[in-house]
Amino acid sequence: MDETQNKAQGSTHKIGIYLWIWGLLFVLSFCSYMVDWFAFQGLLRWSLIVIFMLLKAGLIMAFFMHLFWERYALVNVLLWPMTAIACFIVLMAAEAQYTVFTRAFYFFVGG
Amino acid sequence: MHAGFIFLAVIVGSVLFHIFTPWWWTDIASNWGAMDDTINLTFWIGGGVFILVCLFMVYCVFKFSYKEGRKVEYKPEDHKLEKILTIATTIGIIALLAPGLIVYKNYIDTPKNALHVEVNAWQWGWQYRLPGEDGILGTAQVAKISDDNPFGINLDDPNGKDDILIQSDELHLKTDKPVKILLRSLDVLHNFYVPQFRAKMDAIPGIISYYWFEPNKVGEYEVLCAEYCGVGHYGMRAIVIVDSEENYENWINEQETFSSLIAKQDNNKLKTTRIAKNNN
Amino acid sequence: MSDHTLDKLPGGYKGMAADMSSDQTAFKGVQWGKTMMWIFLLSDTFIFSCFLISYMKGRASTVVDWPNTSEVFSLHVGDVPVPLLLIAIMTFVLITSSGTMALAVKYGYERNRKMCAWLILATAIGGLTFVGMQAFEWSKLIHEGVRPWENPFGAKQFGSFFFMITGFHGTHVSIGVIFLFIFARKTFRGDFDTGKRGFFTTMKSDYVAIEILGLYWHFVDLVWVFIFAFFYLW
Amino acid sequence: MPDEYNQKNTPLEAQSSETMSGSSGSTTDIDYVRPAEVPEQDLYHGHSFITKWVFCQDAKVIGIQYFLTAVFTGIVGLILSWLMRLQLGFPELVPFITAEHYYQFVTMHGMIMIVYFLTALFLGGFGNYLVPLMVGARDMVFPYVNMVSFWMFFIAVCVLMASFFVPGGPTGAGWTLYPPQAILPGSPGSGIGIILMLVSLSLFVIGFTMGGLNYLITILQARTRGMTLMRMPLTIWGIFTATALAMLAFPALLVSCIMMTLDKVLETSFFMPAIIQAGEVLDYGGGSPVLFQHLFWFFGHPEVYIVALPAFGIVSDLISVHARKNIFGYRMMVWAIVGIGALSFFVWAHHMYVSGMNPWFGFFFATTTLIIAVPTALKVYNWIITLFKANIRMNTVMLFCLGFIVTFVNGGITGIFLGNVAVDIPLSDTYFVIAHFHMVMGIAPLMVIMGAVYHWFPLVTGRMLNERLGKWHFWFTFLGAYSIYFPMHYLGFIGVPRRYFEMYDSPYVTSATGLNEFITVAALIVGISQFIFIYNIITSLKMGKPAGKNPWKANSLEWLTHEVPPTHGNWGENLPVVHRWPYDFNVPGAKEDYITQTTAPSEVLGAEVEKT
Repeated sequence: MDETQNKAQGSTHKIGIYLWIWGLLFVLSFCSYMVDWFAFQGLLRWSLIVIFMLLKAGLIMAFFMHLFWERYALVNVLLWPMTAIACFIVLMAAEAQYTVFTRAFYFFVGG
Repeated sequence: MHAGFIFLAVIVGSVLFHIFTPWWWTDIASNWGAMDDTINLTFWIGGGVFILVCLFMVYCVFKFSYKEGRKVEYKPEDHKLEKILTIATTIGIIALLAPGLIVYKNYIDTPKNALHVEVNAWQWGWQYRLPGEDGILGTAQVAKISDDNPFGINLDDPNGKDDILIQSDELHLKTDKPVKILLRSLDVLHNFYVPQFRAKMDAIPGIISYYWFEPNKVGEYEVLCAEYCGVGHYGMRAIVIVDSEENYENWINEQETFSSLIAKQDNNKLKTTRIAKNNN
Repeated sequence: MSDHTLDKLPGGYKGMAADMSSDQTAFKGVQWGKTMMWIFLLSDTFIFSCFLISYMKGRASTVVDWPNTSEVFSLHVGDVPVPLLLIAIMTFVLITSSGTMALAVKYGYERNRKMCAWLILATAIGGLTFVGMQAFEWSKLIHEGVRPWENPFGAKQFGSFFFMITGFHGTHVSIGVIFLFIFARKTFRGDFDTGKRGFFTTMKSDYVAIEILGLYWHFVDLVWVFIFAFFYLW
Repeated sequence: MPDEYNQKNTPLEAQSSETMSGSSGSTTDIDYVRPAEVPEQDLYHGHSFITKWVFCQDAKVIGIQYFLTAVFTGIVGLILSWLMRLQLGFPELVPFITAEHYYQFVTMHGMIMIVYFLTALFLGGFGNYLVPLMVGARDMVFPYVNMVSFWMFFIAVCVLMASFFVPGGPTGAGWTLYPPQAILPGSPGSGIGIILMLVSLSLFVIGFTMGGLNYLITILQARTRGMTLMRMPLTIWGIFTATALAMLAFPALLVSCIMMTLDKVLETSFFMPAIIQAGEVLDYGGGSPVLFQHLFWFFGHPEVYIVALPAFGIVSDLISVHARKNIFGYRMMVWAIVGIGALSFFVWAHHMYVSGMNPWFGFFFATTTLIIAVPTALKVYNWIITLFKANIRMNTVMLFCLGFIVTFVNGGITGIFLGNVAVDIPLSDTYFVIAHFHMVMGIAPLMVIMGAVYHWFPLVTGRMLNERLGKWHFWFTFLGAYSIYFPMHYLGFIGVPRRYFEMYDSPYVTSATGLNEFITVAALIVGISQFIFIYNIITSLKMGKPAGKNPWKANSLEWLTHEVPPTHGNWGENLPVVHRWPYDFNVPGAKEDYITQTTAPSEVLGAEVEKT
């Protein structure tokens, strides 16, 4: 690849933004650790964990992996396939519920 | 040209084969006539499309075979035609899908009055468990299976005591009475399939699967395992006998319940200890 | 295509439509190697997703109790058990190394060879620390009797999924660490400035390679975020 | 050019939308194509025999290597199918076919044909050879990785073949490898055989990922000047989408292979619930066999389209070239390919209607499955409409295309039976399923492969295949294969279950004995007739009629190289510049019945080409 192409990528970003994101990631990690420390339970625990996780993942992808500055063509190609995963997750959650129901009912509870 | 004739012959041959085939459905012996109807519907619509598409193709072969200097149409797209075809196909697909879904809804909703029958499948054979007087099957676990407890019934479950155990591959069913088949596998995947009943479902170790049907023709039917389960798969057959009410009662009264099995075994143990004592 | 032109391209979805209907490249200004890494990571995301989905299915359908992770993974400081202490430290180490990697990429593009190389080395050491702590955690659990096939604290699947998922992630980290060390050496030597040809591929070295490695490293961190949330905190 | 991007679109549109009457500006203007974005590719030219033919980095040689290896495994698969058919048609005729062996043949035949033969042949073989040529690149973007990809595949094949010779033989768990039986002693080859199978599949996935990245990025980022996505031949669209599917579907296979290997080797319980086998409680507990099925089909269904989409693409090109007419509804064809590909990730559990999964899934998957039927049907319509008012050369290539249409429509329609959940219940796990998928993803893609070989053989070798032998080959293959699988549906209607070593004495099944014998004879004939093909290829290599440049008068770039067969680097000094789609056949006002993709608008001023 030639020089000009590197420079295209070479339009680098200010160091401040990396340090900010870095700091935020530490804070978020600390927060999610605190979720366990304070032993939150139930839906609250769930939603906090997932929110912090998605925020962290989003920050890493957007800034450390430069996805925020990439063109939409690349971003869309990378993110749309996740719908298949989302579908898989939802269906497997339903499947697990069904499995655990038949197990509990026919192996233990009955009636 | 001859190619067109051969393709035509293939299509005509397919239709003729269908008309004269001696190989067709076994006579249905359950309530799932609706499944046959959806198949027939799919068959006629699908078969029609197949014949039309192929005839059109053959027509093109006859009509437009290569000739130097033939005038050829240059029309990359025809939005109107494409739209018509899309809509027509979509309608056709909906017409096929909707009845299928309705039948399926029926298939997964077991009637309340269905008789529960647990089918136990293993490599390579079958046994059955029917609820006793209380109409409820006791809970059971694979890990609890032993010589004394061939179905792994939980001993502390009162529902299990009067369960009727059939340690043979012959199952009797009452005619015109819905049955819910509960499938339990002790080792690998199996499938309790009677072609005449149309319905089938896999037995999976670790969970209980089910399906239901209503046998409506007295007779003897062969059960085939329809999910590959190892070397003995092809030999994993059983018999279902659909009885009239009277015969069914006679049969079921002859069967052993779980509590009588336990009693018999206790008796046997007692005897063996006594013999052992006498011998000493 | 010069940076000048890239800036002038229409952005947003309009730009996407234009890019997709243009000739030559669909992702304007994205080098081949970088595209490859992105698509590879997409594929790898599916691998980890399948692992985590299996874990979800396995955990949610077992009727045996799942062990309480904050107890299983606690460390004793003095006599006080601190839940997930080691895991928390590992998380911080990995994020630290991700930050140094991001800076390394930045200095690489600025042709700051020394700074870039030191930051890559720092990243590598961070990764190595992570792998070391993971090895410690494994040996601790094994010592307590957890095995892939059994688990004294509850459901069998706990041990199986733990060793499989962290093992697969750890393999990714280890591969990353190896490449980080190689790249640190290459940067110190100035391969990316001189365009030295690769030993295997015979292709010219380029600073883009550091960004590509960076993508991989951030991805490893990204996966850890999910594992941390789903395996340890849930 | 200070602002190339904005200027780029205008001249292109001007050039193509207006029917080139010559009045719309000067010739230089209408021929304008944006300058190159990406510098010339740096290629490694091998000099020794080893770097030129063995560890070669030229995609064309790699493609041929893939092709030959895949054909070798295909022949193994063919022989296995003979042995199976012999047992089914004439039980006990061949004494060494025991039940164990029969199930091993079934398993290996399925796995070889689907993964190691069709996938490798379409993507590894045709993909490698055609992708750089058709998009106008000098080579794949990462030639070295591409080379490693082939050798990984080669090792995977070696491991697979090695399993025939280990104690206990290859796995006999059915190609779906469903646990628990795949790793329990009740199935043949449940010891080393299954482990080798899982290792081989994992290696295949790794190797394929390397190749797949190459195909995708070559198509996305290394097209030549003027080659927009919507000017790519449908072959490339098919290969592209199939590869994208593979990149996202193979992970699920890899994961299930890893987990099953652990279940086997370390006795973990991912897929293994509490099991009592031969009176003995095993050490497993709590796992879920259905999970494996979900993972497997999350891979398995896209896999069907990984095989089918390249076939769709290639057949579209073959039909268009040999019917001397543009493919009808090109854009719809592209969107259909992409749409089928995307939807294929949402339909997997239609393979599991009777698997005991959550019964409510049936509604979801029946609906998504039948939605796929719409774009698929549109593709069929477009193929036959392309034939309408065309000028059809009835040569071997076209015969194979027509054979494809017949078998594909037949198999596609039986697919609607099986996708519709209530209809599937009586038919699943019977011979109807066997007939369906052999018709739709066995015979139909094979027709395309053979047609494609007749089509591109002149490009690869510079010589034509023998047309007379080709026609014999076609009729034997097509009529034979059709008479195997068409009647087989009726076995399924009777209710004959699949994977039965013997049908003995079932009262209603014995009536099918005659049919089974007939099918076996037909299968043997079809198999043997493939040797006509092989003979044709071998003799034509030396004695075939020299093809010369572009013998079919096709438009796409692969025929427009400087040298035929193309050499390393594909193009001479300069890369080709593309001005139009590859389907400008019989354009009104043009002098000849085809306009190649590189023909500049100013050269065909009188032709009324449509905008592409």
